[in-house]
Amino acid sequence: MQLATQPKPAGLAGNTEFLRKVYQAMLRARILENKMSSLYKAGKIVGGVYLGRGQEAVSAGLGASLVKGKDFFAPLIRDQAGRTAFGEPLLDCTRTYLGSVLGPTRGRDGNVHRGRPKEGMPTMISHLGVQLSVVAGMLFAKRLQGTLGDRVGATCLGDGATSTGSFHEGLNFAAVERLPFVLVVTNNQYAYSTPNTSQFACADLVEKARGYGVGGLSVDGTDFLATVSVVGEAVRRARAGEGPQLVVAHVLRLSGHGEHDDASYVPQEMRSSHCGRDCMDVARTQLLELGAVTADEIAGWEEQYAEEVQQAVAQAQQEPQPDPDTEDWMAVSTHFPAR
Amino acid sequence: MQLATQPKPAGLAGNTEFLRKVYQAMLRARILENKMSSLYKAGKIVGGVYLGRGQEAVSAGLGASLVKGKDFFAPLIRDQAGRTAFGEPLLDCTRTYLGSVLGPTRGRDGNVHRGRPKEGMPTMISHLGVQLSVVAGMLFAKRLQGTLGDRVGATCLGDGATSTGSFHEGLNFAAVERLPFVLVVTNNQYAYSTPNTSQFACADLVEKARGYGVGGLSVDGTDFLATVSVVGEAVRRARAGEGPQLVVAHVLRLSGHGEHDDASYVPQEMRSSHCGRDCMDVARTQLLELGAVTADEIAGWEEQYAEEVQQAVAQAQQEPQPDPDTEDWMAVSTHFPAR
Amino acid sequence: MSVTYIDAIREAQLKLLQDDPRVFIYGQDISTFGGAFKATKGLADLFPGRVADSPISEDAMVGMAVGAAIEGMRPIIEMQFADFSSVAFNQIVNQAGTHYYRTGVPMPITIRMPSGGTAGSGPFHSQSMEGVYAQYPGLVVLTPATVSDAYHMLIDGVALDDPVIYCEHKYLYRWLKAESMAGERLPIGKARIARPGRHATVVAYSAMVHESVRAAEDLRNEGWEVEVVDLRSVKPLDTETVLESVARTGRLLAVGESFPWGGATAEVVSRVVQDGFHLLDAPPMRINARDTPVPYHPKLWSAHRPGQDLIRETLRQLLVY
Amino acid sequence: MSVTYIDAIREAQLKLLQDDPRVFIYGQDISTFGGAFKATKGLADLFPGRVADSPISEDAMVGMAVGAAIEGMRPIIEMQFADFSSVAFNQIVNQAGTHYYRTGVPMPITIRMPSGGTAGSGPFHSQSMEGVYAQYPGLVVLTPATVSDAYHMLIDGVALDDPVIYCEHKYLYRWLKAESMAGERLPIGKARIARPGRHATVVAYSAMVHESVRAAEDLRNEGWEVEVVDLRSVKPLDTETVLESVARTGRLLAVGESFPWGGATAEVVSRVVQDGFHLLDAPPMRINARDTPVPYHPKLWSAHRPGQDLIRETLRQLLVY
Ligand SMILES: Cc1ncc(C[n+]2csc(CCOP(=O)(O)OP(=O)(O)O)c2C)c(N)n1
Ligand SMILES: Cc1ncc(C[n+]2csc(CCOP(=O)(O)OP(=O)(O)O)c2C)c(N)n1
Ligand SMILES: [Mg+2]
Ligand SMILES: [Mg+2]
Repeated sequence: MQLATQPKPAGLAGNTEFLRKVYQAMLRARILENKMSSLYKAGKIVGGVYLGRGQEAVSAGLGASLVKGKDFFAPLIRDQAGRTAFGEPLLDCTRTYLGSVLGPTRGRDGNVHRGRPKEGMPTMISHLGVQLSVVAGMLFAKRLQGTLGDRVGATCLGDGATSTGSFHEGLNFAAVERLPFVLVVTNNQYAYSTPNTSQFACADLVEKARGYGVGGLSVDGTDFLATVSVVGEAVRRARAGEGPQLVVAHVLRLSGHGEHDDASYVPQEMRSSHCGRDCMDVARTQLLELGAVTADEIAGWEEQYAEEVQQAVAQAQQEPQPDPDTEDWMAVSTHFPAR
Repeated sequence: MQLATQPKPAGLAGNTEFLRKVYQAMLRARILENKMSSLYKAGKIVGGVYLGRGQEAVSAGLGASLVKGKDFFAPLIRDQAGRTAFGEPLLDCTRTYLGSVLGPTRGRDGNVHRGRPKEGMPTMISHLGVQLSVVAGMLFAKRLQGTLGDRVGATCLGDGATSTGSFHEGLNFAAVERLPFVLVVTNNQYAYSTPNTSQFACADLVEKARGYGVGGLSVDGTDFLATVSVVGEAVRRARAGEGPQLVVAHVLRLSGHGEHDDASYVPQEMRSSHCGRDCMDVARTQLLELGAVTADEIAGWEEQYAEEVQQAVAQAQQEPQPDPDTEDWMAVSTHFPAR
Repeated sequence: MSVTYIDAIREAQLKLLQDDPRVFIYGQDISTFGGAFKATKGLADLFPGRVADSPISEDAMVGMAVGAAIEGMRPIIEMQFADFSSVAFNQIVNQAGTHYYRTGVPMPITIRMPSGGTAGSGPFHSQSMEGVYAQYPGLVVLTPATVSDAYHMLIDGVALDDPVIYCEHKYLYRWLKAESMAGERLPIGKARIARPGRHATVVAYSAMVHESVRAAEDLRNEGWEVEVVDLRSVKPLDTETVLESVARTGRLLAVGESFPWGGATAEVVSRVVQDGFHLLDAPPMRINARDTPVPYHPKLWSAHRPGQDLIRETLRQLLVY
Repeated sequence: MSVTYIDAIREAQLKLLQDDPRVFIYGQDISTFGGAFKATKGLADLFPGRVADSPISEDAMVGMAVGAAIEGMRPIIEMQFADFSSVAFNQIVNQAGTHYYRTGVPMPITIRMPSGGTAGSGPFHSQSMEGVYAQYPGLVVLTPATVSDAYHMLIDGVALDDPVIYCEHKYLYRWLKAESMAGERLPIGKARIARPGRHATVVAYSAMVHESVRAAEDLRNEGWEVEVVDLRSVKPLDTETVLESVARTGRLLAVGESFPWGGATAEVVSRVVQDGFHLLDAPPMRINARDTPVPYHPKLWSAHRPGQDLIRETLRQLLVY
């Protein structure tokens, strides 16, 4: 087992296609989330808006390393980029935020509480940490069915969520069963307003890996190439039968906890420190340096994605909202004669 | 932070008084528990009987390192020896097992579910792992009151209980607050019938220490001198302000899960392996070799303790059982006009 | 040959494993050991890999079942005692219970809960949690009282596409015997007349059905014919059958083993008075356990738990009101 | 100057910290940040060390409070949302709730639960869990409806030697204002007549008191005088005041915001019919939320939650029965 390994990004640099795909997902997500933020401020969204700003590299790196239709992916609060990379349509997001009845939750739940369980993407509940065992259970099922193959199941959470009992029970279960499970912890320095110092006492959360008997990798989440490479490596190891992998990516949350929060508790020094770098900027620079994209291409993408987002918003806004009178108000699928 | 350190028992060998005290508690506990087992088989006890056979060294080593009236100690299922060493009267045990209304639980709870919360010994509930945060909370309170001093709070649990979310949340809390907290995990190879392999995936549970940012010590729990020394060292470190300490002692449970269980699932090879040694035998040999006791002394103690146990049993048996008609049936201490 | 209640549970699981490859069982000490109560004895040998031991992680056990169900399995989770499900409470009510509503994807998991009091089990190995789970939308809560129901309702419960809380009563495990498991097989959601009568209706479920039937027998000599309705499931709750019985008798006593605030007895009484107020000739009554944790000592326990004597004496009051 | 419901909660905590060195507050984001709802705003500065941030560990938060209470403190635990207390369920009901009974040592902890629905909060930030906790012995469950009660009952709750589940309603936080916090100060366990009347009794608590009072106002023009009883605490439950009201009106409607199976409305109705059957001129009625998780979309949410209109229309039926 290796702690804090950073596989050389050299291998990836050759894989221009892949890097472009990751960056595109990041960009799409950023543009989409910026739009959600504006809509929130304009009072167009009921409930909160939660952004993944600053976490796009690790999230999209994971989503792009997974194969939709085969792998499982349970995104959490700040995984718009991962969702997009995995293949979630933009409309799933805009419909859910805007309350369209045609969205995956049909207005029954909102914002990031959406998924497509039957397409390998379970829907999160708010209680942090509980999706680890769910993803592990999906893998366990496939193994029982004899169809596990080289499938991987991955999920994400934050530094704060590592303090939950569910995190512990879920990761231990995956480890005992030696499932092809990847857990990406994005340490964005804060859980809502609570800093790392009030949350855990080890030097780097990746030090937990050994105590679970799982692989551990730690990476600077603002470094696009390193991050994409490390997350990819974790997925590769899990796929290769090396058991569960814990990846810890270090970043700073570049937004409030939600758009209602100005995050004034984050000190200025931290914002201007290394971890306060925006992975989008780093990615752009790195990709340009590598010659994997041109500035014109990026500008083109930005335009295209803004247009796509605009359309997804417009469509969701035109769609019907849920109607209490036609709702079936059924919490179970069985029709019992009695209730 | 050190992993798996075994401080040399040399220092202790000089401390004959202390070693004798620990051994006496072990012996008293073994004799008491043997009696409880006989009473169970004779149908004299309602409910189960749970023994600490094979775990006396680590349990008594802990209990004897703590100071009653100052330190906190939350024993678990297999801590008769620790309770005795800490100063729990034999009668608390016999009264609880035999249902005397004069026992600390007044017949409301049984067997190992007893304590003296106001004397630094909280009472366990059955749900595993939940007492870590309770003990940490007691320490937290003393720190708030400014009377923490060099007090220590300690608790025990088994290999199986390390899989609970409560274990994780409790240990993390103690670590974040850097409390003088000692957690002794006795890995007796089984949780009821479940072997280590189905419980966790790390090589030694002490490997968890680093991930919590706490001290870690691992010891062969059948080796009396080493065990007493390591447990004492953990208590010393916590007392000295070095933060929480995790001790893992390796033994074999030398009884069934409870006396209803013949533990036939434990393979013969394991019973006859090193970890299957009885710490009582090892302690006796080591103490005789050290010249800290004589065989005659031990024989004398055995006689004396058997007599004490007999008396504690006889007394509890003569005492009144709870009477439903005089019970107040109050689950809250407040007398509300309404209910 | 006689079959016990726990035999029926084992047999049901055997049949489920045999008939449906989607079924597997997961819980503490259930594989080679066969479970704390031997409900899975021998099954791990017969179905390798499909009866598996879990770590002591109730939260993860239920989370894993949810994941497995999403992928097409029908997991049965054995809690070692119902009381320990408190640790999985969040996964049960918020993850499993809301899944169908949130996503439209059914959640066919069954959680077996060894429930209820036995002498000397104490506060944490005796609880009856049916009322806690029934409060939450999205859960089906079964409370079988007979050997036949223990068998059929487990099979039918696992066949449901919804999360099932299967409350099996530990007191009945070995005490309750029947000639065979082939009793009347009613659908889930239908109550049963456990004993016909015409002077009063007792509504009970699980172990309390037997205490109620015995109390009713006691009163027979005195000329009273008390009807006992076995609810079989507290959610769904078959108000119709209860109302029909009350229409015949004019008197209602609801009996549950759980704590006295809320719970199944309150729900039964409230439904009956709302829809059948005019049917009642006397105020409806309730019996529950006392409002303290379940005591360990058998003398306290028998006074804490409703039993034949208390039910009989309460019925006496109700009958002459 | 007007005070809101959340102001009252903050002021009560300020006073508690000032007056009693045994009091401290522990929860997520409550120190410098002042809490998700600002209930502890500024308190950490005033009382260094006594308003502390916890990791995201609800189970440990409650366990730590239990330990601190054993050592003589009076902890207040802030759950960020009542819904997340499901993770601490075991520590609350089995550790804190049973402590006094098992050991004779009182357990003075207070758990603040931001409860109830608001538009767009969805299934996991809207729950009303009073009925879940009230089922368990050993817990006191407070449900203040007014600014004055929010203030006094928090102070009185912390003074109790027993575990208190203090359900504060998020909808009332900023919407409910009063001239001052100095309303009538009733003891815990005593219900209050929120609005006097003589044609029917509505029993409600928390936010539902206000919906009920508004519904009653609607009916005034039609000549109906509906009495509204504010329970204030669902455990203990002041059956006496409810019965006295029903004795005056002859009609009962119980209203709760929680799910429809069991809960406070069932307990109220069952108690009234058991002890006051002869007082009733009509079948008692209940209103609860619907039997699904609390929906996110405001349109669904308003139809899920009981409100003024539904209460008024139900009262119309009740009044003319
Ligand atoms: C069990 C539980 N407790 C509390 C909350 C409330 N809550 C929502 S997000 C959050 C902070 C999460 O922090 P972290 O895990 O670091 O993720 P981040 O928001 O930084 O991405 C909290 C406390 C919750 N969702 N679940
Ligand atoms: C949360 C919880 N789940 C299940 C149980 C049932 N149970 C009691 S003891 C035990 C095994 C404990 O094993 P371990 O922690 O290794 O301690 P040991 O008995 O070996 O000393 C189990 C599963 C419990 N008490 N608590
Ligand atoms: Mg964070
Ligand atoms: Mg063990």
